[in-house]
Amino acid sequence: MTLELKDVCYSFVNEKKERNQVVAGLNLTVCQGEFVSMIGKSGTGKSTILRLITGLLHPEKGTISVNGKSVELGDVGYMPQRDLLLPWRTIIDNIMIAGEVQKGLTITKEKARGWLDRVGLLEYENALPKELSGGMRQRAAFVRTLLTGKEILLLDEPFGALDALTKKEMQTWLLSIWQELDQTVLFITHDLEEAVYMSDRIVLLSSNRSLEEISVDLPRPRTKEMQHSTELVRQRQELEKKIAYDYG
Amino acid sequence: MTLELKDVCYSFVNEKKERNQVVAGLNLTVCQGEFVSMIGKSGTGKSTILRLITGLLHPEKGTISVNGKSVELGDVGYMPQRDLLLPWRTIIDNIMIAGEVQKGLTITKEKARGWLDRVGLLEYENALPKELSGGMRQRAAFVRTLLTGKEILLLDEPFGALDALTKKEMQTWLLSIWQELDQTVLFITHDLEEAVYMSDRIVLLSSNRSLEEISVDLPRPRTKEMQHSTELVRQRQELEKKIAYDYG
Amino acid sequence: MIMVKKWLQSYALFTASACIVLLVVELIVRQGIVPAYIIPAPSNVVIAIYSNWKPLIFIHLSATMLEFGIGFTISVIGGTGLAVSMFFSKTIEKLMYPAVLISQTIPIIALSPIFVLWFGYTIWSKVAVTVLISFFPIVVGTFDGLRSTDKEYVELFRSMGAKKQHLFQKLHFPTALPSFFSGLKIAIVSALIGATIGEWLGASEGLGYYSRRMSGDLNSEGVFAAITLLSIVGMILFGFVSLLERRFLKWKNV
Amino acid sequence: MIMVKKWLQSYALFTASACIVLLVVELIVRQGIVPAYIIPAPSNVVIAIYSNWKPLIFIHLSATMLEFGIGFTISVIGGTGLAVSMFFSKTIEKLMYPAVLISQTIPIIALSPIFVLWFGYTIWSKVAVTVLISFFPIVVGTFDGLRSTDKEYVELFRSMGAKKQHLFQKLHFPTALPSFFSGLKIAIVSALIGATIGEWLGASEGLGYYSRRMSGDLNSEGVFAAITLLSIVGMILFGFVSLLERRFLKWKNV
Amino acid sequence: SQKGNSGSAKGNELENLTIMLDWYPNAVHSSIYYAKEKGFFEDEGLNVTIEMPAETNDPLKLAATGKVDLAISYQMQVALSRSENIPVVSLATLVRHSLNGIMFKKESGILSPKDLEYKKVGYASSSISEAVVETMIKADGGDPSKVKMVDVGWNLMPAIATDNVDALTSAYSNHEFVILNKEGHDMVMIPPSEYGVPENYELILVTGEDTLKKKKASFEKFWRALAKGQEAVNENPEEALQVLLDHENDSFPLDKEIEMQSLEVLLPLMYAENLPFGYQEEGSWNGVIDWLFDVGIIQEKFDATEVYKNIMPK
Ligand SMILES: Nc1ncnc2c1ncn2[C@@H]1O[C@H](COP(=O)(O)OP(=O)(O)OP(=O)(O)O)[C@@H](O)[C@H]1O
Ligand SMILES: Nc1ncnc2c1ncn2[C@@H]1O[C@H](COP(=O)(O)OP(=O)(O)OP(=O)(O)O)[C@@H](O)[C@H]1O
Ligand SMILES: [Mg+2]
Ligand SMILES: [Mg+2]
Repeated sequence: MTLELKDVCYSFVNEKKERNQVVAGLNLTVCQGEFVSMIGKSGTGKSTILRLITGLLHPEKGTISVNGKSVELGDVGYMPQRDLLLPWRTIIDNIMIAGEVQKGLTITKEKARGWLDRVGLLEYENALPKELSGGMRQRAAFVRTLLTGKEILLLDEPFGALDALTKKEMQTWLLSIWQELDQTVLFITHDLEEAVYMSDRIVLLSSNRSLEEISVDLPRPRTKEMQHSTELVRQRQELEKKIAYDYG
Repeated sequence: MTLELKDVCYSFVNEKKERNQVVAGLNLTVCQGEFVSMIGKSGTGKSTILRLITGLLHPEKGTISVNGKSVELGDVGYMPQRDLLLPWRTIIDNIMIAGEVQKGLTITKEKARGWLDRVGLLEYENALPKELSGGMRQRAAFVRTLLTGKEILLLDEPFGALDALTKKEMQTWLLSIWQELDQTVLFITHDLEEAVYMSDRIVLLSSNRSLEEISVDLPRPRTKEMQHSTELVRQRQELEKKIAYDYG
Repeated sequence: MIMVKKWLQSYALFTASACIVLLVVELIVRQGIVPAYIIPAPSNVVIAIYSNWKPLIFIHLSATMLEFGIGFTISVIGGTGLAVSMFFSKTIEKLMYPAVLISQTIPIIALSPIFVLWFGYTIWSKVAVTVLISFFPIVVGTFDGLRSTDKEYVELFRSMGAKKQHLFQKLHFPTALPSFFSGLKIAIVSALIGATIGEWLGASEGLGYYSRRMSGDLNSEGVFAAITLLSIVGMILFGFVSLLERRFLKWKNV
Repeated sequence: MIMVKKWLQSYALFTASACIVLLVVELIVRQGIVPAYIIPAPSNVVIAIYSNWKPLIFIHLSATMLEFGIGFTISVIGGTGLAVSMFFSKTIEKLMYPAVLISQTIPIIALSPIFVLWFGYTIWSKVAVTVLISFFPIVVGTFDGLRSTDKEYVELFRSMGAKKQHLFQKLHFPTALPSFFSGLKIAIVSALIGATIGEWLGASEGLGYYSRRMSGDLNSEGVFAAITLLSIVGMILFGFVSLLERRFLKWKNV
Repeated sequence: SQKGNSGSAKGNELENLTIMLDWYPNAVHSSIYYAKEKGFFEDEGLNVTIEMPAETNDPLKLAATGKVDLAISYQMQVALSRSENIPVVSLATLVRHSLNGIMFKKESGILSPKDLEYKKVGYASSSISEAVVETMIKADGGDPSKVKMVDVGWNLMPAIATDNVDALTSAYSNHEFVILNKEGHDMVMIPPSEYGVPENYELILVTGEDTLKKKKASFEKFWRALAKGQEAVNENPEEALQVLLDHENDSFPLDKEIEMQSLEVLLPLMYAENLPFGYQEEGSWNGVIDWLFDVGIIQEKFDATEVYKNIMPK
């Protein structure tokens, strides 16, 4: 599944009819099986781009296509920035929701429990979202997205609320799934190390709405050890310098 | 203002009367003017500890005191993990809320606007929370906490949703305020670099509910340049190793 | 048993106050300060109920409850149905909301011949009044509740390719529940009153008929006997809806 | 002007349907299928209003509106006041909720002698009925609304040392608004009906009085003239509350 | 009960008739209940259903539409219905004299209608009640415009019992008057016929014009049975009343004492010398029509024979 954005523009219009152009002439391609991270300053429009790709927002101009076909709602798996767990459902019922609304998808309770176990939430399967900590909620939302079973995943800061260790576990786990299922991933993060470790390519969104691509030079598969490799640290530092220059 | 927790215990009790002991015999002192970071795996009870200190939760056992006096609601400035901006208020009205509910505190509009400017949200002063990006909302919530004017600040992952650059700006800004106002700060973060850069001392909460203290060996004042110093990177790596060992 | 005890405890104050009020009324009436044909002595009301309990309960109460039951069921089904249709279709909203509204601004008794003409003296004229009175709160409650869904959740569902029907079932419906229950609580009480008013349009049994009839004879004990029964039933019904509400919105209070 | 045009556009379908219904009724009545003394021809109702508009509006409508105005104001103030007290005090809740509930399960007609005893034929007997009928929806709406506040926000406020009064003003109150408005919409319509019912307990002016009087004189056009005015006023009042609601809950729709 | 103890052979071919009472069952209706209970209707081949109205005017309208076959209404109201194009016809009278009047407490100091000036008079919504009071005061030499009329809606008795009005009209000598006296108020009543209002038939039996064409024969049967019932009531009021009380008693505790007094008031008013029970005279109708015209309640006079048809032989 190849994701392609061509000349996409989008503006929010507020009550007073003031336009806030958030996406301006964006071109981006994420190829089949590619893992691309998007980084950029807060408020530059990363989340908006994901919402455009899902089909929730419609571009003013330009086209967004999956495998050459115009994108439609339900084509991609989307994890929003806020966890958005339904407060009246238990965790297990929350993560199984895709099975209830997606045609042809059945998620067995065993499968859901297995995945919960994988993110360390099995003992909370029957808890309500408000009984969970912030990071636990985020993990639940992450699992919910994975269970949609889509080949394209759009993840909006999926590990932002996780501690260093849990985050790393999640990272390797996500990579293994990605590789196994040959998914296409567009991943928003603020953690540069994470961006480097996970991605084939990093796209950097500047405040002036322009986009720069940086390819990551680390071999696949990325092992656990690589999380601490000097090569990773070096690339991360390079990225940091670039950002300091670019963001301005 | 010195913050002192002695032998504090706390359990959540669920519907089925099952107890989940989250805080067990916690001892922690944060001295006047000290900047302490708390790190720990997701779900170990960091946020719960902050809620205990604010007085929102009451310890089953043990005491929590400020300057020797038992802590009361309103004694400390608290930034919760979720932004909790009131959806019906504009950003400026949201951040000025402390002035409306705290006795003897007046926040002028100019002051509020000045602080908004400082976090780059001045042009959004009249926007509603839902018109803001995740990181923008977090900054607004952060400013709201600062404007409470308290001498003790409890910050629950205040910069978790911020990109690397914005985060660093916020960090130096927070440090300058802290130094100027001689505040006492207890700071939850998942970013080890951040923990090292900001703190005098780091407390590490393990999954077995025990607490380990690590002092940071960096001179004050912490300058912008130190954010990239090798000394910081070294200390961070040390911390990382410790964690990998401890968390288990 | 435990529930009853808990209930008694939490409403002890009310029960005590009610007893005091009844005692004061008893005294006032016995002293002749208020004539007994306007407000009867509570003790006499109890006697009136006691000495007449068989027809009161088996004929009148059961007649009223039947009208209430049918009418309220129709209201709940029809009202939520209409609210849901209005929620899904702006056309239906713009068409039906004013119509429903008009139906609410008409004093029913003024229309009694029309009701009789349409429904005759069957149970349906009483059911019609019951429906007319209890329909609106359900429509407003459900409709406002459905509209209160958080847009971010809607986006999440739509991103999964959820159909309207799923959105409704899994999201709008649970979100609307609190507001729906507010409407339902108002409606269930109105429906009971509706049944009694319906009986004034022509009936030969029912607590509304009974009370009006007694009132025509200035028999205030009889009137208050019916009122007392109605109040008790009303409170039980309300309590039942409140219980349901607590049950369905349990997640809020955990 | 623009607003009126917009309104007309969005309610064009309703207006058209209403016109068709009226036309059909006109035909049916003129054909003698339904006798005019049961449902009058709409044209004759218009004539009845037109030829009598001065007393209808200046005497009867204004009398009803005064009763409505006072009663509804009392209901809104008293109802929100009670709901707020119940929210803050479990004791008041346990004491007053059942009492209010009882007041709702009593058919007003049965109470009319008591109203007459207490208030005579002053405006206050009508106001009392208006209050009795419109009080409950406001209490339920406000109370349920106040209870729906998210606990996390409450914690945020309390952590700032907010007093109960601040919590109420800044958090519970805005949170309760949607539910309050649902109750208010139900209440404003009930209050209008309440005023007309109140007039049936004894009055010498008002649209309720007028309609009953016309019914007594077998003048169905007169009855429907009053009903028509009541409906129009009811819709205006409801529209007004809806506007207020949209204004106060604007942030929801941005 | 003795229901159907004679002629029940044709029980399965009974013709259905519905009659709507003017109000809830009371002593006035003893004859109907008696005839029903004793099987007089069945003997005539009729199965009679008794209905009760929501409003005092509903019987008229529903009889006119044919929704009910027969209804009990008031002479004045039926005359008025003509001018509102409600096609009803009066078949017989049940009470030949006015039960209505002005009623007040003895202690009020009122002696005659003109004393009502500057007083409050309660009435039940209708222009006729107002006109009655006006006519009476005028006839007594008073000024009707000085009387304050209050429509007391559903609450005739409480209105005067609580002294919210000084006098009542639209209240009946056989009901309100009896009850108020029983409750300890010393009531006085002035009949309208003493002060310029024509004597009228208080209660009459009506039907719709179309219904009359179709069911004239059945109505004659009905009346025969009813008259038989009435005769029995007249001969033995106590026993007849007991039938009504028994019928009602399974659901309503009617006050026997009151109903007995009521019946005592009523019986003399139900008969006229030399006329069969229920027989209507043109003079009475003309008097009512003329008076209604004079006080401006009807705009046109009409021929009395349009509104009444006697169904019993003279
Ligand atoms: N619903 C909305 N209405 C109006 N403006 C919006 C809305 N959502 C986002 N914006 C604006 O669009 C811009 C981009 O927002 P977006 O959420 O895409 O940023 P982001 O890159 O995801 O930031 P962050 O890293 O903070 O999450 C911001 O300026 C924001 O104010
Ligand atoms: N309201 C609650 N009811 C019941 N259990 C709760 C509640 N809040 C938190 N917990 C439990 O307490 C434990 C600690 O939660 P807490 O939010 O303090 O974790 P945390 O250290 O802040 O985690 P994170 O880094 O993910 O935010 C978790 O196991 C959680 O399930
Ligand atoms: Mg974002
Ligand atoms: Mg936390």
